[in-house]
Amino acid sequence: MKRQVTGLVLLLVLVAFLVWGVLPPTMRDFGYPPSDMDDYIIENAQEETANNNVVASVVFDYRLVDTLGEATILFTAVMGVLLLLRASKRKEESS
Amino acid sequence: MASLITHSPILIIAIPLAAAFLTLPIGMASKKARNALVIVSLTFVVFLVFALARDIAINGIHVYTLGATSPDLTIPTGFMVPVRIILEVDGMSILMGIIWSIVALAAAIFSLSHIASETGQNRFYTLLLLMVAGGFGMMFTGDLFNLFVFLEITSISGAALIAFRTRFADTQEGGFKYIVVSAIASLMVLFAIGLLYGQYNLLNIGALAQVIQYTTPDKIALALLVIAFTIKAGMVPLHLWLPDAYSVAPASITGMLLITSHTCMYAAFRVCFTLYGGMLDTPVVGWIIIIFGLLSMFVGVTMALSQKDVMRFMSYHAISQLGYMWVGVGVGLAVLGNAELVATYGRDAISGGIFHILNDGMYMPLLFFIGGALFHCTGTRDLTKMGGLAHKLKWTTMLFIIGTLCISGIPPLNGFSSKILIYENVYRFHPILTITGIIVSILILASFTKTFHSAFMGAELSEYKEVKEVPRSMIIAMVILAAGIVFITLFPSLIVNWTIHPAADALIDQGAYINAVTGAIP
Amino acid sequence: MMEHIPLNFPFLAAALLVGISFYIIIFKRNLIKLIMGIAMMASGVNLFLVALGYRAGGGAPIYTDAPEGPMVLPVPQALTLTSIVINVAVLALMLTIVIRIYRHTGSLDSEKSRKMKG
Amino acid sequence: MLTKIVRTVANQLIVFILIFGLYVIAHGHLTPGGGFQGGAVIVSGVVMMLVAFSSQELKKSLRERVLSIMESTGALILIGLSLAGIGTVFAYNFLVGTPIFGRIPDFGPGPGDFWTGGVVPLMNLAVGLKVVAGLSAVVLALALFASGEEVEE
Repeated sequence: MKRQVTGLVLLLVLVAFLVWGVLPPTMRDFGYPPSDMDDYIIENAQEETANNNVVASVVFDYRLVDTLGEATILFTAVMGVLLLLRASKRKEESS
Repeated sequence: MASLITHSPILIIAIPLAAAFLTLPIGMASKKARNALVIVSLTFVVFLVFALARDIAINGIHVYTLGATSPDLTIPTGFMVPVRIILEVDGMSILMGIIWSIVALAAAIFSLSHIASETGQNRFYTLLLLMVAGGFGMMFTGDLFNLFVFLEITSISGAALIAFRTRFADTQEGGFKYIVVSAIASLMVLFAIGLLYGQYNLLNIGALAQVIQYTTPDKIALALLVIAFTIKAGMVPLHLWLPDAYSVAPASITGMLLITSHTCMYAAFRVCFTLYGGMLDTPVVGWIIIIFGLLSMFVGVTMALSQKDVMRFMSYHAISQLGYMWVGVGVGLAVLGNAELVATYGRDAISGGIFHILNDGMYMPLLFFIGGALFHCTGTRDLTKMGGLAHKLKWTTMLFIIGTLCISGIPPLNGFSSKILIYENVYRFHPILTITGIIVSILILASFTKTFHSAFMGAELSEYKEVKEVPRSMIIAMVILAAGIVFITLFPSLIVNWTIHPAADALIDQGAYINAVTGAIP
Repeated sequence: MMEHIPLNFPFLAAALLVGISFYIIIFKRNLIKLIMGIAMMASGVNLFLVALGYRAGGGAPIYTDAPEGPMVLPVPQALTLTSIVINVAVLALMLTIVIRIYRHTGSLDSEKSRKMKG
Repeated sequence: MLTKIVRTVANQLIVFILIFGLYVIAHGHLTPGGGFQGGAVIVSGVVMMLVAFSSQELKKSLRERVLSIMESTGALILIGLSLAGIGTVFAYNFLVGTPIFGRIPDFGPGPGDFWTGGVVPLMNLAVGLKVVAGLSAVVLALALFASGEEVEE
């Protein structure tokens, strides 16, 4: 019971903070972002990376290491799943 | 050679990655070739880290712009802000890198015999190398989103490795807790990154630090980032997952997980000192960190006193050691706004905290490895069932004594030199901090003496008649760490001057970090 | 096409989604529900990231046969793509561990598992 | 295993899913899509086969070992392409301006030329390979585990 009350209070505080943080007086208006870096990318992606798809040029050129990391994470998860679902005894030992 | 050093920040990340991708195909063909690949690649990484450390000590911060036409072209020609991902290695990052490379090598060597009887070894080593790459990425990156990506690599591989021994139920629970906590923490980090990106349209830490305003969303982002990283590091009110996860992992992995805790702590420092820096309300944030650091010290050691499981016992001590670092660096953060106080004791308090990270990164993995060695010999983690092992395990006993003396801060070992540095400078900030630290140290010594008695001393037990000294690779791994301890003990001033003070200055001097990216002091 | 959306509704939706998922994570005892909560939280954060990149009246940032007009910001889309794949990976591993836990304890209740608390 | 109707339809449909997935992967640098998305499309086909047939039957054609090696290969190609640019800088797009995928499109909206993008199309292929192999391995392993069979080492 006590744990539930603490949890509820914590939750309400957190949600209040998040909601307060994203509403207009504190956060900027939706739809009108500052865009220095992105404008540079939109204007120069075709010339620098020879790419018509700006998102692809961000994913595979400007932020390639993020994508490499992302592919690595997928690899990690696959390795983890196969590691955890393996037989924990070797075949020759069990027979 | 020069170009090797130029490219070394990314090579240090990319070599373990490439080795990890190669491990599975090679391991299917030959076990020996796989082990050789793991050890050789990690040794090469150690070499590269030391070469890079030497370069940084001489030339200062090393930046590396990924994908640009030249490594030091941080900002595209004719533009104001960085667009590409930048790796930025300063004194603090490379100190963490040194610890991580040594512990990773030792853990890989330790694993050679520790998991020799298990199935799934190819995937184990793959995940170990991925974790190494992720840790280096977290330390070296200068980009917030990239930090998040590498944080996820370390968490996922860590969770899979914790749950490695699938035949026990508690390993699965530990792994599940770890991944749930990591997932929540990293989503909080991502939300905070969104808040910062939405306002400034920047992701680079240095460039953000230059323009940050400390508005309300910035404060929320700060809270989210610091809470997320302290959860991952295991600070006290949020530490409940840590012993459950650390105690069930294979011992070599526990040693590495401890360094990932340090790395998350490093990330929290990076956020406080470098990203927010002068903008921060330093006394408030500093005091919060100090209070929770004190709690970590105290709760960790009191919980450790009553533990019977040797790995749980050491996990709680790890929490308590983390507390020392939080306190040392927290004091530095609290006085960061006051240049005079920083010069008198702030810098030295930070140095003490950072020195303790280095020392803890040597002796705590050593102690975890010894716990693993005991488990290897006796097949149990229960201290009450052990006894008289000193007769059989000469090397292990000796190394355990070294580790014990270090962790409880007995002179002249290295644990003492960092603790005295913390005590001296923290005392001038507030005496109660030092007093608590000394009391905790005494409790640590008491609990380790008790453990030493129950595991090593006493008559030889009949059920351990057949126990032999642990395999050679385990001893080599532990001796590597012990050699690190001895080296630090013998040359403390050398270490402090060449690695610790540059690291402390790197934290204090926000301008240099920004300058390395944008080329202008704010 | 809407010119100006008041009150940051997409941001608010993202924040509320994160809040609801926090409720699930704190109060639900079933491990699968816990995982669903984390998945929802991930969706909330992804929604927030994509919403940050929206520019009023903008089209997709792809030049192939693009219509006239401004383009929305490409970087948040790339970040979201990365984040989605990361969450797939995390969920896969979580579900695997839960399956293993179920095999060991025969229960998905976090209170019934031996040491699982909080 | 489901009814004969479902199995027959699935057998026919998998071809179209494969073609669509390959299209999404190959045109990742021109249209929305790319390696991850196309890979996910193909894996949805694998899941469909898993539903239509049993996991035991699918195991015969998709071997764990082969999938693991495919995934490692994809990851190695990806990191190899990144490392290939290290003459300049790691992750440098070294194919821009060369005859292979190196044509630079005119600025502004255009019809799109397949031979553009530098290393991006190659990386899309590598990522596609990786995602297909990795996610199919995960799905298959989970399905096999549910039917009581564990993954071999």
